[in-house]
Formats: sequence, C-alpha cells, structure tokens
Amino acid sequence: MEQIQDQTMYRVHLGDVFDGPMDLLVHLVKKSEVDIYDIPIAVITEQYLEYLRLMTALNIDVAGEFLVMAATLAHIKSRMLLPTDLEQEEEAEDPRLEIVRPLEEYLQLKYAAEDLTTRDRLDWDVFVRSASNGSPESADEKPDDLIQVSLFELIDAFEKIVKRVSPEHFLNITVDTISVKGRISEIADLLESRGSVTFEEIFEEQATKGQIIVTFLAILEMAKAQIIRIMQHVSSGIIRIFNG
Amino acid sequence: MDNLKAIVESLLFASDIPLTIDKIKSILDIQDRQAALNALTSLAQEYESQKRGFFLSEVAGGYQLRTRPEYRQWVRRMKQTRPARLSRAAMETLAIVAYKQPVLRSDVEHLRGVDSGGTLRTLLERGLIRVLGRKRLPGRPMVYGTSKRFLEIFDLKELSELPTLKDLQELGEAWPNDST
Amino acid sequence: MDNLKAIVESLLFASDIPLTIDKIKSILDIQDRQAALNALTSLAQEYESQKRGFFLSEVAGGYQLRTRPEYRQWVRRMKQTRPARLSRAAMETLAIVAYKQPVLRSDVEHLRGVDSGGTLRTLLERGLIRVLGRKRLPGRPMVYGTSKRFLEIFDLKELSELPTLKDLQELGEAWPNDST
Repeated sequence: MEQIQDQTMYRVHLGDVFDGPMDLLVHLVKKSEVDIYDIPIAVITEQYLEYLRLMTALNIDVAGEFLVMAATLAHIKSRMLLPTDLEQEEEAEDPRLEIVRPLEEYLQLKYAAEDLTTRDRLDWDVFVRSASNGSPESADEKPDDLIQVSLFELIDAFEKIVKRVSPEHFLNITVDTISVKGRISEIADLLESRGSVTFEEIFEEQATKGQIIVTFLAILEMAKAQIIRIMQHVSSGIIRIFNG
Repeated sequence: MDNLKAIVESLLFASDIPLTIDKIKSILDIQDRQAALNALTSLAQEYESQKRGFFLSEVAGGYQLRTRPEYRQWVRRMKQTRPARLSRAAMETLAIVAYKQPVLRSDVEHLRGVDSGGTLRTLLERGLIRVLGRKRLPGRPMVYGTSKRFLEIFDLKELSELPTLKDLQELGEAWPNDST
Repeated sequence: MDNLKAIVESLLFASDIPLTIDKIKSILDIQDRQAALNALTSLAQEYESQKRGFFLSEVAGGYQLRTRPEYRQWVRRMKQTRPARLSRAAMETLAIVAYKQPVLRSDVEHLRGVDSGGTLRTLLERGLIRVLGRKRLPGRPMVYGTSKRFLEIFDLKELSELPTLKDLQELGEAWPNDST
C-alpha cells in the first residue's frame, strides 16, 4: 500500500485532481456561478483550455479524454459564432445542448454520490457485532443452505489459480468455450433423464448456425472426454448418443 | 412464547447478518407475522426511548442491531479501524451503478467521460457491485448492478429508498459550494 | 460525558472480546474508574430488570455482552441455518470445475496441487457440482461439471453468462486510491 502511494506521488495525472473532463467542467461552471442551461461557452472554453495549459506546464499528464472535451467545447463555440439564418432559427437547436445534457446527467450523479457519502456507513459510522463470537462455522450445513459467495469471488479464485500454475495450463477461456460448456451441461441433462438420444433430436431445436456449431463442438468435446458414446445403427443408419 | 420480545432481541444480538421477518418466524417456528413485527417495533421504540448505545436498523430487507452513529468516534477508537476509503471516482461509479442498473461498463464510461474499468473492479472486489449477467450484444459485455452488501454498507432498506436523481438535483442546486 | 452509560454500551456491543475497565477508561479518555464501573453496574441491572435478550457477563477479567442462556436453543437454531460461506479450498475447487468442466478429479488436483477428493465430495453434497458421467479410462474416473443449483446460487441464466478471465482482465487493475 505504501509502495503504491510512493509511486503515485511522483506521477501525478490530471485524473488525480479531477475525475475526468466532466468533473473539470463542473468545477469551472460552478466556480463561474453560471447556469448550466445558459453557459457562456466562450468563457468556459477559454478557462478549460487555460487549465489544460497549466497542467501541461506543471508536467501533469493530460489524458486523451480531456483533449476530446476541449475539441467538443471548441466546436460548440464555433457553431455559436455562426450567423443563424433567421428562417431556420426556430428549428435550430442550441449547439450547447450537446454539452448541457451530459453535464446535467453527470451533475445529478455527482449529487447522488455525495448523498451516498452522507449516509451512515457500516464499519465507519455504525458497527455491528462481529461474526467471530460464538461457534465457528457449523459443520452440519445442510445442502439446501444458502451460500454466501458472489460471482466475483468465484472468478477471483480462478484467476488466482491461473496465476499460480505454469502458463501451459493456462486456458484462455473465451465466450465460445463457455457456451460449449453450457451445451455440454444441457446434453448431460438430457442423457441423464433419457439414457440415450438420437443425433437429430439434439440438433432439432437449434435455431441458428452458431448454435448448431456449439452443439457439435459440445458433442465432440464430450466424446473426447469419453463421457458419451456415439453409435450408429447398422440398418437404419440412425446415430444415437449414449451415456459413457 | 410470552418472552417473544427478549428472544427476538437475543437473535438480533447474536446474528451477524440482517434478519428478515421470515427468518425470525422460521427460527421461532411461529406463523404470526404480526407478532414478530410487533416485537421488532417495540424493541426499536425501547432503544430510542431508553437511549441505548445501539439501535434497530432496517437494512437490506431485514433488521439488524447497530451502534448509534453518534458514538462512532468511540467505537472507531476501540476498533482502531482505518477507514476503508472509497475514492471520489469510486463513489461516482457506485452511484451510477446504483441508479442506472442494470448497467454496462460503456454506460458508466459514457456518463463519467473516463475509463472506469479500474473503479468497477475495485467495487467488485469490495463486494459493493456484482455481475448480473451478460448482455446479448457483440462481445457479450457484462452487466453490473449493486449487491446486498451495498444496501448493508449504506444503510438502505432497499434500493427504492435512495432519493431520486431529480430530488437530488433540486437539493444540489441549493448548495452553490463546490463539492470537492 | 453525560451519556457515558450509552457509550459504554455501544463499546460492549461492538467489541468481540471482553472489555476491561482499563480499556474502557483509555478509549473514553477518562480517569474516573468508579464512573466506568458505575456505568457497567447500572447496565447490568437494567438488563436484568428489563429482562433483555442478553446480559452483562464478567469474564476473563473483563466485561462482555452475551445472549441469555435461556434462549440458547433459538440462537443455536439461527446459527445453524445461516448462509454458509464456502471455504477457500471449496471456492477454488468450484472455480476450477466451473471454468474447466468437464473435468476430472485428477485435473482439479493437478491445478490446485493438493488432494481435492474431500472438497469435491462436499461440493457434490451441497449440490453445487454433479457427475456428468464416467470417463472410459482405467478406473472409470468421474467427470465433474456444475449443476443447475450452481446457476441458481450464482443467479446465472446459463453457463455462458459466467464472467471470464478475459472480462476481468479487460477491466484492468483495481483503482490504487481505494484502500481495500
């Protein structure tokens, strides 16, 4: 922890001062005490660019997002300067809306974040009795007990294993292999309840080409793992899959 | 069970998670929901009127005894807790997930205007948000929502207890001072 | 400190070990031993006269709140039915089965580097994993996969909703400013 702090102390990002370009913009709008629905865009743009220049002068990294916002502001400013055709004026949208809408939404969420921080936080403002008193984890857990584990803990546990074992065991699990696993599970269900099933039946409900491929890969995988046996009837030619 | 109130209190006292009424009913093997509710209400009133060191908090769909926030400094001192701090960025991200769930990483980043992978990961690790599943979009992106732990930590009965964004904005406009 | 009694109660409530008078004095920064003792005595009397669900026990040279022994059956019952956490070993094993299924016990052990028969059995008993079949190898070893119950517990519609390591890596590192 201390090590991290030491590193960051010398590597200041603009992001450490402001959470992002929206945050900086909010700061400027508030500082100028202007209405967000009527932002003096030229003034705010100038202040925004001034900030970026200051940051650069102080050797602070200015992330790309800040530059994108600078470009957006400059663009709005230039559109404001264009003479509006009187006839089109009614339909013409205020160019500032491009920035006002996200700004409004961002402000709301900032207030929401502030509101959350004012609540009585557990383990900071209020405390509960700790779990450690009384008996340790009861041994007689019933199988229908709820289990208090989140999906993140599961993947986190797996990540730790992958980090621990040598790279050749590393299996990069992609979405595709996961859906094949899902299909394997379904076919295993089917075989469990029916003992055997024909090839056609398995493919019957597969609507898309992708699904057919996934099912096919699942069958291959199961055959390779020798969970199933694939047999063809000599006379009828019907292919059946059996529990291995 | 004439001492129902005392028994309920002992359960609340010994539990490390919020207890739901259903759970209390099933432990005590009673059918009468109202009786359980009465016991809880009456306990809550006693803690208030007697100015006890703890109170009954209605949180995450259940009930839990918690120390009174007024005494935070003393309890903190005893526990020697260092604040498990969440940065402003993490709080913002958390607020977005709380209000906009189910939400994608790209939604969060669109709103905040900055990369939010790291803060999402922090929140996942702290158990404040969870993966709800995946969206049927190219790349099958993960969908996030807040967890039960979020309710427990932020002292919320349920998500709907959060003030609406509109209310917050109206309040917010009353404070001209910068939040930083 | 006119609410000394309530503060002492909040400390007793939140402490997981017996509190000594010296400890209470040092937390509250008071010199008056008698005041602390009076608060404790008065609390103990209140718990008795009000027939609360807990009492003040003088134990191991200190003071601790404990549930009343009369209610032990209910408290025990509650502790038995609380959601269990998976042990780290079970968690690891479950993660391997989830991500590498169909998988053999030998595969699990190869990855974990330790005997995993016991944890696999536990997971089977709890219905989190199941036997998909047997492999036609010497000894006909069982092939494991996750169960429907696994999906229910993790609130997944289907296995393909499981987040992958790639998803996690794409989020990047947790935000360094947030202490965990």
